[in-house]
Amino acid sequence: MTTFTQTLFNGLALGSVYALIALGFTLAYKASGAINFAHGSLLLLGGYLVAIWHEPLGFYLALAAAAAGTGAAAMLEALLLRKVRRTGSTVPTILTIGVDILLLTELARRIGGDVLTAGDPWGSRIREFAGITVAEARIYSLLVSVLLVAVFLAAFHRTRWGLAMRATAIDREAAELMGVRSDRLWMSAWALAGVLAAVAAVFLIAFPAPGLDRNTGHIALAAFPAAVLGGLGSVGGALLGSLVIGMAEAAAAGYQQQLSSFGSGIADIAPFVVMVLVLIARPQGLLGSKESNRV
Amino acid sequence: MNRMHTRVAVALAASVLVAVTGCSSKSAGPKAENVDAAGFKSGPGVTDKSISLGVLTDLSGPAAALGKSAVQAQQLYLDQVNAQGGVCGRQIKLEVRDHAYDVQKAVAAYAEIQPNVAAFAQILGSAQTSALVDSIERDKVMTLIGGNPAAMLGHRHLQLINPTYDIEMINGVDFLVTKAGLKPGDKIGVVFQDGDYGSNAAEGVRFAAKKAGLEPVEQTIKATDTDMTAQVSALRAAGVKAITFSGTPAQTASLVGVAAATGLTVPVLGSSPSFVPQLMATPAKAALTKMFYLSSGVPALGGDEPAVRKLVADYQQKYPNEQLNQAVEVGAVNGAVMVETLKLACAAKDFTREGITDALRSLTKFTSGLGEVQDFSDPARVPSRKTYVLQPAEGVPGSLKTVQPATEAPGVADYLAAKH
Amino acid sequence: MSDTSTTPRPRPESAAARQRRFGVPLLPRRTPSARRTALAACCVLLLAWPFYLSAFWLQTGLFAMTAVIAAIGLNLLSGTAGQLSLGHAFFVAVGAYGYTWLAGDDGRSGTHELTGLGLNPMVAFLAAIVLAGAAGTVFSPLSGRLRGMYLGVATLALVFIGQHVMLNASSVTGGFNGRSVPPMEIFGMAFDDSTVWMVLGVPLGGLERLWYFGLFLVGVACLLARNLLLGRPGHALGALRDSEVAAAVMGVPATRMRAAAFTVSAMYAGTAGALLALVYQRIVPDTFGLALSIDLLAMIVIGGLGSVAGAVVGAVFVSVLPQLLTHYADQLPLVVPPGAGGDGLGAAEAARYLYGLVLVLTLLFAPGGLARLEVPAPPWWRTRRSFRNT
Amino acid sequence: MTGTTTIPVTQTASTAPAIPVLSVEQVTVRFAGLTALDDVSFTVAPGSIHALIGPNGAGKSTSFNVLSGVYRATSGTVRFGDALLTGLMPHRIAELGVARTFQNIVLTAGTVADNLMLGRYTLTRAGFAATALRLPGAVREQRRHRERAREIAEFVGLGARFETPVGLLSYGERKRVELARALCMEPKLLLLDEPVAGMNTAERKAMAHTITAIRRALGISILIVEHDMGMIMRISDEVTVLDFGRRIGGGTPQQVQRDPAVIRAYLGTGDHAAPAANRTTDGDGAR
Amino acid sequence: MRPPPATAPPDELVVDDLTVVYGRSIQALTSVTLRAPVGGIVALLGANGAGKSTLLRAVSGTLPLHTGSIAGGTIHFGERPLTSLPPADVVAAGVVQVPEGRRVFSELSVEENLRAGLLGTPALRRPAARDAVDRIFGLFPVLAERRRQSAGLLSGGEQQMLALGRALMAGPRMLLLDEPSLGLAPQIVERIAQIVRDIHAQGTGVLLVEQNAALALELSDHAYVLDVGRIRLDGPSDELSCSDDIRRLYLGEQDEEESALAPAALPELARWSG
Repeated sequence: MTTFTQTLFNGLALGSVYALIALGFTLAYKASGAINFAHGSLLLLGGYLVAIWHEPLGFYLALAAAAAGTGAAAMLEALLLRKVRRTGSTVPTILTIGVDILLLTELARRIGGDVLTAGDPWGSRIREFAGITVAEARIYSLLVSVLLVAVFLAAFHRTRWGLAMRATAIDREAAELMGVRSDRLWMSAWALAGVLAAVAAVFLIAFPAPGLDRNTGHIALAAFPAAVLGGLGSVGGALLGSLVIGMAEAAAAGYQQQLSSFGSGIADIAPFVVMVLVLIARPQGLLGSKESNRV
Repeated sequence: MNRMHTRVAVALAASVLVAVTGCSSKSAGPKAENVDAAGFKSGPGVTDKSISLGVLTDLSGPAAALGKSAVQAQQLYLDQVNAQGGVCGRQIKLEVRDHAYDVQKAVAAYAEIQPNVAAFAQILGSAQTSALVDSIERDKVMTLIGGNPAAMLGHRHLQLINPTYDIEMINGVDFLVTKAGLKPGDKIGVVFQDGDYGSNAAEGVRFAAKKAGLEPVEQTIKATDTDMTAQVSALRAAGVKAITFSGTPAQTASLVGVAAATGLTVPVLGSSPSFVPQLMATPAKAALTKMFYLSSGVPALGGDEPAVRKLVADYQQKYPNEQLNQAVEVGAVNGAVMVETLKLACAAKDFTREGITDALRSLTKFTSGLGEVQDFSDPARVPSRKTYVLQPAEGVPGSLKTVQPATEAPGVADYLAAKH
Repeated sequence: MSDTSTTPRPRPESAAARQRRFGVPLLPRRTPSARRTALAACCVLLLAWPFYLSAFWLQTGLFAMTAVIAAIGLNLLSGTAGQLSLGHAFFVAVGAYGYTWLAGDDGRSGTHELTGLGLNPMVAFLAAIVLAGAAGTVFSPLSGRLRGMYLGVATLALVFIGQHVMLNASSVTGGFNGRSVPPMEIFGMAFDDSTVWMVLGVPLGGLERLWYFGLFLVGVACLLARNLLLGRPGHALGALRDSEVAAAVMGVPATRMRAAAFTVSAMYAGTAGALLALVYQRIVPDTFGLALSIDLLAMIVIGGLGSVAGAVVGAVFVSVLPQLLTHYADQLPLVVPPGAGGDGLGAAEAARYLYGLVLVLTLLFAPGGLARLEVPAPPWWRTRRSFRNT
Repeated sequence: MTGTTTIPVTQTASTAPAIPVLSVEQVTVRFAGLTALDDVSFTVAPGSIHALIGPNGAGKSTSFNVLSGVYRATSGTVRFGDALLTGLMPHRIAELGVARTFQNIVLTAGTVADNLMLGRYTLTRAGFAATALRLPGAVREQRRHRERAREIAEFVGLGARFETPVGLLSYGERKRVELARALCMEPKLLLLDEPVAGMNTAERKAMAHTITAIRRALGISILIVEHDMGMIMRISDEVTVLDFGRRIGGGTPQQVQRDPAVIRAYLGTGDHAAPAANRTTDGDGAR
Repeated sequence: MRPPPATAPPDELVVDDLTVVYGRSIQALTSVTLRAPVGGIVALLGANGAGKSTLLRAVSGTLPLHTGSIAGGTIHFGERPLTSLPPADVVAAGVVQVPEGRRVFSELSVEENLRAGLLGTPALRRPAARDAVDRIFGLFPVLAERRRQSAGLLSGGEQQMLALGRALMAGPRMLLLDEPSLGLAPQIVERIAQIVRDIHAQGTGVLLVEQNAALALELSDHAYVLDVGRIRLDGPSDELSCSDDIRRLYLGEQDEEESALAPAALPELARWSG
């Protein structure tokens, strides 16, 4: 039972951080029609900026600055993608791979073999409840993620910006005819994706994780299956998918003894196995809308 | 008409082909071994003035920090030897290639420099070495490797230095039994990474635990895991009295940090690759200095051994901006093994590939002052069985101090006997 | 006029018609003889290569050949059928391990017991290709039903699941430490260095012979791909890419065609994998990671989607560029020779930067060859929404 | 009706393989909140040219999409001879000999020949292996069908453009490629969606000629959606009028032209119906 | 340096010598000149594919979305050049288009759709925005009843009203209507026609693109007829509706000499014999 509770919490905490990543990923996809393979690098950039700025600026200021920096970097990337928008979605997608290589090479070179810390205020404090042990940072990550997602959803559904986003996503041309500057709007979506990545990065490098190293960005790979199994381009799908992936990964880790017949390291591929199973049953993803024609 | 053109083209191509191959540079055949006037036999990479050694390492990939330290330390050692006239009157040169921990790059780099080197002074990376094992044996080029998995034993031209990971752990568990006062029936946590390094270490722990009557509680982790909370809770629930750990340094920080924070303050013994000084800059520092021990084939850089102190001083002088880590010692030892081997080959007047391997295999009591005596005569046997136990410490070079000198646990002999 | 419909008419391909066809210059084209000369020169160069170059360059060339074969296959999928795959590293692995397992013998690698079928290497090579195709077919519930980008992300799963299998199925793969690859053997002659052929006074070892084997494979791969593109499947796949609806009403079964394209593409990857195994002589799971998949995709995009030549150019470029850079690193400005210490830019890093930069710049400034993967959505699609409401 | 080309040439049809009757029975298509087709029935007699007319958005294109399997009917059936088309996938319907063109040109990148060879898809058999290996059967098949594709290209006036990339063609020519591609399927039923939309007068004439020539030569059924009343009235044997998703009239062109319900719905309503009605009646009758 | 002629009406949409191409080669409009004063309703007629929607796209700035671009000519609204401006700037200039096929945001509610009509104007305070919405509801009471319903569930006529209302939210000076009668029942068409008259009466200029010539000519003061990308005819609507020319152009020309079109050059086609 403890294992179950622990697994449940771990899955929630993990899923909530994935949600921040997958949400940014989905926004960028909606905006540019491209899968952003550089999302992991943006995440790494966010974490790196917090790590190098927290000493002079203090944690919160550093986080704000890093979020701004990552948002700006994401916007730069979106600017590049805009140039090739007309070619469809594949060329922009490959372009993000190029951006990822450049960004990752530079960051890896700067980080080297170091393990950097974010200087977050939670330290290595631990809470115990319901028989399980939980790092305080994890609780905050869950709270902050839920809060951010809630704020995002509220903005998405209640503000002019959100209305413009939703309208543009439904029918870009009609929205432009209403005077929406869809390019600027989508740049803001990318910026937001960058900001969310920076926040996610902080939680990914906070205790109990050891800190930021050059591989931290790899975690964004889990956001791909999350976004896809939820239904690529669906905000709700990204959130649901993140939760599913977080749970699947936590369960695979928590019950590794029971799963040992599948070979060791099953947790590594749990997200992908879940994704494949979901897609076989529902090719459009959990919340994705089915194409209207049946060809 | 078209057909005619094609025929002419083919005929032309054929004649050009014959013409160009006639003057092929390869016509002389592969660089043969040759014997000079003094009766000195030499092979690839050896001239009257110099001996070229290959290094395939990671200078820009995930293991760059270690790769860089090792290469620099090796270079430092060879510089000193060269300054004293080199070996056999020949300067020793390193031909370094960066494979960035990529197998294909490693294979390509090997093909590039293999024909021009007498031996490989270092190849870093298990996957990279695994991919090259057959080529190394085929090319009969003596090679020292960076990692210590037991799977790499048994190849005539391939040599690892210091005890393998399983031996490290048998010695380490012995230390834990004393340190934590483990009694038969106690539980010991075994956290290890999937892959040859971790499973090799786990094998050692299992043996040692059985011998000491301990019950192992195993937890597998993957290379990309960074959060050890799940593992720690499982171990805490099982009530372990000590933990062995074989993973990456970042995972060490998480494991020890979480264990300390959750009150699981038991000694944690890590395999040699599980610590880097950079961890001392993380919040896990306090827990590390309190709970963590490292099993290592080389003494701590913060130790008092004269050879260690000299190495530290020289290294810091040459690379003042570089952080010291244990790979510095490994690099220096590799350099020393290489030089000793070449000296023996010199004495035998045989700098051919086989001659160099023979020289290595005749090196039965090698010591550099950085670690224990090594015996390289049998490729299938670990060169040494003694390991040090180190502990993270602040303010010393490499952030490690030695807490137990080189020791061989009683179980090691049995273990090796059982294996062979 | 209606009576004429039953009387035989003169053959349409009259001299006049041909005149009309060739008389209209459509695109600037090199003259056939210039093309032939260039091709012949290329052949001479490729055939003479082993007589001159060291093992390193031969190996580099062979890596490029494997890349060419895999890229041609991926291009059939992405360039022609408009489907994206990030899972091709998996099929390369199936080909590589398939060959090794089929041709290999039982034995040991490190601590692992190995199994093998000990087939004739030539048979094993062909069987490995079939095996990769079968692996592609197994994925058809997804490859047939998912489109473009969606499929791209779904195929990521193949790479990771594949890695998992490679590490765990150690009796076949040798696990982490990998497995030695039995040399190719044709008509009883092994492609290893146990025998050396002397041709024109030049010794031809295993690698040299493998070079010619690779050239042969590349030639066959190009030819088959070209035939496919010019034939019935090529037309169907192109239609599927440009408009699924149009393709369907022309009688093209979309799901089956997409799955078939995926399978063929997987067979190409499998061929590349089996050749790659022969080049490596020992394969480890690390070789077949996501990076390989991404490189393959980059190759076909840089080279230009949809054409066999594009795949060849892109593959050679992406696989040879890093080697060249590393090899001549010391001559490059700003690049510090390896092991020199300090914080200078290493050759491997320089190669990464350049690779990324080339990728970005190619796409930004020369998407011309790339546009064929996705022509702008046809009007029918764009107006579907309004269409539906009418 | 001054033209002579409107007379059906039935004698050619008699030698043809049996052309089945297309019967659309009570077809209804609903999208979310919208009924695109409401209980529509009509029959296309074998070898006839049947026009489907109605104002924009009346449901003509939806009918085509149901007939070709792109949309699924909510209820009702479509039969083509013995075959039930409703419920079949588009490629199955194509295999039964139903070909269509698109209102907005939908061509594949490549040459005219490439597009026409796509039209031969259902008639050819060569699979991946046979094509890749250039097995004799596949080569022969391709050569034979390419010949036929060229014949068809010449028939629609694209003989000189056979090897031209479609991207270089004019709008009118690309419309013709669409038609030729559909003809390449050797259909029994040809669905033409606004074949002359956007064409100039000369091109319209040529297209009208081609359509009648197709029927004359092949004896197949042609269902045509078009706004060009003049052309419709001239070439078609029967007309079905849709409005707001419903069938509001039908019959011979002459009958339809006189049907007040049709005039009202198609050409306007209430007080502005009058000029439109006048125009149509004299537009077709008197001219 | 000549000052603009003082006599020029300040608010008039002027399209001058406009040429539009799609992609690299397809010319959709050739030297089109057209004037639509704010004080009137101008109709643009033409068959499918004649280039009517292209003209509206050119004015609204949405050509790039369709890989089109202006190859020559200018578009002004009063003094203000609109040539190749992005859609948002055109909206800001007071020219708003109601696209063909309504294009309401089907997943959004009716009220949200209306609010979307304000996205091109500077943000309003909440009460002001509510007032704007209420004004439209006053105009279209049927929409007020369904303010929470999602737009996709409305009938065609209601969707058209919503599209009109959405466009009116911004208070445009010139409304571009693309086929407002498309697919609507006669009574609804009549209702829409009345609304267009009302809109015009309240001082908004209308450029009406219609296939339904009868409706368009009746509604408008002046009409232009597009044929294959060129203006073929223009004139006061009442004159045009009596002209023979428009019948010919709009309904497709009759072939006086039928034989002339039978291009004997084209070969006959034999049946395929399998």
